[in-house]
Amino acid sequence: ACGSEPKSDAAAGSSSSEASGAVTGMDDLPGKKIGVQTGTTGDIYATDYEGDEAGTVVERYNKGVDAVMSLKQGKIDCVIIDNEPAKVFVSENDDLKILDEPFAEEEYAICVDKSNSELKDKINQALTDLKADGTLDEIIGHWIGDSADQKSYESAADADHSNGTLVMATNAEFPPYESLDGENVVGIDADIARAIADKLGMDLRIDNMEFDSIIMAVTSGKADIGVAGMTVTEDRLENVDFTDTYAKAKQVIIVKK
Amino acid sequence: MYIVNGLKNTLIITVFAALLGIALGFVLAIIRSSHDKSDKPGIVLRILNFIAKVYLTVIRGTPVLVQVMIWYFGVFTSPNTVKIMVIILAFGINSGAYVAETVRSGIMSLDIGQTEAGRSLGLNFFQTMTNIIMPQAFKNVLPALGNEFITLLKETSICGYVGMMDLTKAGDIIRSQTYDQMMPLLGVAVIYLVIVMILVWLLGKLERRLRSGERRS
Amino acid sequence: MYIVNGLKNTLIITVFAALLGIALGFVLAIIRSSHDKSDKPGIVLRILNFIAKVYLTVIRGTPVLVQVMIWYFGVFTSPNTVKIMVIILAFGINSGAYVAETVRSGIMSLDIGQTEAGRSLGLNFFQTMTNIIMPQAFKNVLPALGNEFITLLKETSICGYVGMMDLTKAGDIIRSQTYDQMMPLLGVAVIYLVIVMILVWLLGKLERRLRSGERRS
Amino acid sequence: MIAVSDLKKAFGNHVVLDGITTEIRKGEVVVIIGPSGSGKSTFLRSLNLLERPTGGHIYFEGVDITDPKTDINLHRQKMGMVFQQFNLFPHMTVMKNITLAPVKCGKMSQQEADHKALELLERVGLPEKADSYPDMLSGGQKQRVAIARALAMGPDVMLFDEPTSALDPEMVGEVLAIMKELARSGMTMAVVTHEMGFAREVGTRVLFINDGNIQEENTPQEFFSNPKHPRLKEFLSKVLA
Amino acid sequence: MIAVSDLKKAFGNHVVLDGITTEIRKGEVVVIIGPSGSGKSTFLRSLNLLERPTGGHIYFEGVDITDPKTDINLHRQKMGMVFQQFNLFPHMTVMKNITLAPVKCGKMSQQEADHKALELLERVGLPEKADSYPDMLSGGQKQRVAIARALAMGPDVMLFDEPTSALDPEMVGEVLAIMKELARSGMTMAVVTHEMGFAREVGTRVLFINDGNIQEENTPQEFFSNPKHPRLKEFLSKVLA
Ligand SMILES: Nc1ncnc2c1ncn2[C@@H]1O[C@H](COP(=O)(O)OP(=O)(O)OP(=O)(O)O)[C@@H](O)[C@H]1O
Ligand SMILES: Nc1ncnc2c1ncn2[C@@H]1O[C@H](COP(=O)(O)OP(=O)(O)OP(=O)(O)O)[C@@H](O)[C@H]1O
Ligand SMILES: [Mg+2]
Ligand SMILES: [Mg+2]
Repeated sequence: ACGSEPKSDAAAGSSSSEASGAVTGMDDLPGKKIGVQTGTTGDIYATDYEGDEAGTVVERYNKGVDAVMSLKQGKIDCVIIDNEPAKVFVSENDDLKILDEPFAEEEYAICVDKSNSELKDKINQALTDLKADGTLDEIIGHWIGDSADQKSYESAADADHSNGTLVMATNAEFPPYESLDGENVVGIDADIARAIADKLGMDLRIDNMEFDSIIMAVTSGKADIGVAGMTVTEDRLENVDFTDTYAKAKQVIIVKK
Repeated sequence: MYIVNGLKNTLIITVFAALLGIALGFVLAIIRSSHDKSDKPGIVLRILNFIAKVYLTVIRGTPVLVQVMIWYFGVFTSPNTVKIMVIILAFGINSGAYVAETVRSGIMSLDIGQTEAGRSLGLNFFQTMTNIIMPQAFKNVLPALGNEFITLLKETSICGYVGMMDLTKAGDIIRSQTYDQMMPLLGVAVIYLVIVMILVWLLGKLERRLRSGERRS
Repeated sequence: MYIVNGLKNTLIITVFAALLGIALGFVLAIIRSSHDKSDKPGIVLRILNFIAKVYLTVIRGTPVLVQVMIWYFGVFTSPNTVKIMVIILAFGINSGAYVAETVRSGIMSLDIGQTEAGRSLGLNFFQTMTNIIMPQAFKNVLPALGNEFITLLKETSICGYVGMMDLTKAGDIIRSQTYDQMMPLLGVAVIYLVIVMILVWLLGKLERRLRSGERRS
Repeated sequence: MIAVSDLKKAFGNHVVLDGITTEIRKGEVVVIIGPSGSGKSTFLRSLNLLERPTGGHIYFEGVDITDPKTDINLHRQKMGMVFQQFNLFPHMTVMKNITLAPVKCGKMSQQEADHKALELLERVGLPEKADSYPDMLSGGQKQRVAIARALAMGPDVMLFDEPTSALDPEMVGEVLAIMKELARSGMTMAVVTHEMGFAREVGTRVLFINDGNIQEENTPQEFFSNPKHPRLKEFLSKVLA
Repeated sequence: MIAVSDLKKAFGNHVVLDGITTEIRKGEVVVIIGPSGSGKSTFLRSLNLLERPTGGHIYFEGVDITDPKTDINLHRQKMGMVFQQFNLFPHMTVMKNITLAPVKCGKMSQQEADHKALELLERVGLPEKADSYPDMLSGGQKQRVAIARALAMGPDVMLFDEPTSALDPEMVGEVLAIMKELARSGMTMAVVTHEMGFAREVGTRVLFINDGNIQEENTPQEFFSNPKHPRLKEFLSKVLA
């Protein structure tokens, strides 16, 4: 869920719109109250509007669902959030809709500790292979789109796991990328990590935690990789390394009908 | 700067919620201890005491997060509610429950002779409470109230759930933007620590001043 | 069921952290009150007291979340650490600071005559503490300890940050799966409330039992 | 001045006062004695309703103060009470202790009250302690301040509950001296005490309370030289030993 | 048995005991009197180091107990102490109060201690209170239990600090009776008290402590009939009034 290029330059579109009117597109955002989930890409780009001369306010919620409730009660004008959860919110609330114009497109990558470039290289190699042999698209197809059957990727029966365990930190509250099914974390990220582990000849163990803890788990060595719909930004690269991207997503704007 | 804004909000919320909590807590404590100290409480007192007990149980029994959420999303649903007011209200009401039991223990530990002396001079219940009982109870439980305010200060960190930026939230935002995990966390922790140390120092000064008339034993 | 698992973890963490907190708290309280009650504390006692004061300030001054994070990600960095043990340790150490001040107020409120009677009979410091002072201090501060355990119970909700599923986290997971904002939250709140009510009831029973020898006044 | 009729007080099932009838007339100094736990304090405290009687009536200057409609605060202002444990307010100076009630009850301005307080402190021999806190005083001094505090309201009657029992032996004398002076000035007084000397010297009547009743009532002279009730005889023999 | 040499005690700058030298011999009953705050309690409490002296030495059965190397707990076991405020342990039954120290100090098994406790309760006249809690006892009964508790360790000397000052007048007698009985049985005793009758009757020597020193020391006979120091004369005149 977290940062690449906004579709248009955020600051540039800030001149025309009326502060009190409804939000019908990105150009209307200045002067509005924008709800986001802390730490998402939506948060990061919405921040560019914050404190502009139109008086845009960004309200950061710990959970997306609470931002949506604020929107329903009219306490904020719109919510910028990942496309997948947005679809569910809209389907469950008749009074909400997603604007056609996406707010930003983003690409997800896996984060690894800066000292562990060997692992990063191996994962990049594995990703390249998985893209090439179609496994990646197949996995995503199981979870997103019309043919989604929510079927988890299975390691081959004869898979070699002799190279030890790959520990993945994630926050299983972001379907369809990761969520809990009983004890198990399932979803696109879990499947891709498993596929990568297979390529590396390793076992996969998934550690589910608060999103804010994932980086710490990786930098402290508690986990080898963080896979949780994370987007690469300059600022973040100062502190952790990212592999090549493995999936595309977008941030959208939800408003009241 | 996020930190400056967050700190400002944290302080505003803590101070006003603490004031509200003290006000509520004292009223509740008076009700509860009047009830407990009287042989045969009247019907009004018994009803008030019952209400107070329910309040204490429900408020202390449920997470403050849930309370804040209910106030913000359940009660004050109007789009025009001022968020910080709702948060102050929620935390004040929460804190009031803890303050109440603390103050009650301060009242109960006072000699009943203090009340009797006041009443025997012809002061009414209210005058006795405000002039004689409360100042002493307050002095006695000041350290415990300090605990409560420290807890309150740190508890306000959950207001990120209703989209309010406090100190903790400010740290979270920086963390999420930079993916630098430890520094913002430690920075925020140090700020909390400094506030707590200032608070402890102020409370210590206040306590010493209140105790100035007392014999060292 | 997430809720059942989360509840189990919440209870385990709370109970063991409370036990650890009590143990630590009593030791700290003994150090602090021995220091405060003695005319001329020896050098060892003064050093211990200083350490205790730093501990109390730092632990009470910083958010428990930061403490848990530091223990888990900063100290016990080995991948093999048992998560729940680290969490219990972190919360126990945190709780110990609060318990210490509570118990200290209980010790300080006891008549010095109790210690003197014990010592004058030839009991040593340790025997006097365990047989005479601690049981009475414990009884006196039971209500305040109750407060502390209630706080602890609800504070354990942050252990989601180190990937432990507790009751609150279970609610969050259900919220993320069902996109239902309020119900899981209220459900979790009710469970907390029930636990608190059971705890309050148990503490009330314990208090009555401990007070059985006392005159009603 | 005070008429007590069939006064009853029970704590739960425990009957402490079982129908006491007596009268305290203007100018009298009534001394109340009796074994520990016999209800002396309960009786005295009932007179200004610090204990609510469970039966009977108390008339103060003709008004039935046990009637729930009576404003008891007004009547309490006319009855000064002095406790065994002094019950000074530790968070206030001596001056503030004395002036609090007169000012708060609207009887005097702070100036008037301060003035009166200094006068009273003079009377109890403690003019230099006006700005001290109670914890800095000796027991005897505390009790003298407590007497001054009660007098500040200009009461018509003074109730004393063992005013010297918590005092060091050397200090008993100074408090008794104030009380004697007060009695001589014509103050109506009811005094629970174990100081038989005081009873003999300034008492106008002595009551022996036991088993919830006044078992004997007489002039000090008769009371001590010629006790009639066997329990009183036993009591006097132990206490005067 | 106890020899005190140049004993000094100051609290901060406040010198309370200023070089006291005296001796308590086996079988003696030494009564200590003096004005409030003169240091009587401090002196008595110094004897078993409840107060650490700031100077001088105390020898108990030949051993210098002020020497930091001495194990004071052992010596305290041979000195029973009785306080004004009883200081019974409210969370334990009477029986447990008495047996706690003998058992914990390893002097007796619980059975032996129980047996001894019953014997002692018999001696202080309270065999039926073994299973009561202190709060259910009257003041006189509490103090008798406290005496039994101190005796349970089989002490060589008993120290009493105003054992009857917190008692109701009717109960003073019962505690004094036990103490007299104890004195007659040959127990060495040091007693701070305001009961001049007791001093006269059973004391073998009376000390007057004032201004940090023993200002007068004599047989009861001489002490009361022929006081020499002016402060003692004044004191006796106030207290015996
Ligand atoms: N608030 C109370 N609740 C229950 N019982 C009480 C209460 N106050 C007094 N009593 C009981 O009433 C009886 C009389 O008490 P009271 O204090 O009047 O006696 P007293 O004659 O003043 O004794 P003393 O000489 O010890 O002061 C006692 O048995 C006491 O235990
Ligand atoms: N712990 C203490 N700290 C400071 N001063 C003390 C302490 N204990 C006693 N004192 C002071 O030492 C002096 C002597 O006290 P002590 O209790 O020995 O007197 P006392 O003769 O026993 O008097 P009383 O008859 O009132 O019991 C008093 O002035 C008292 O204030
Ligand atoms: Mg009484
Ligand atoms: Mg003394």
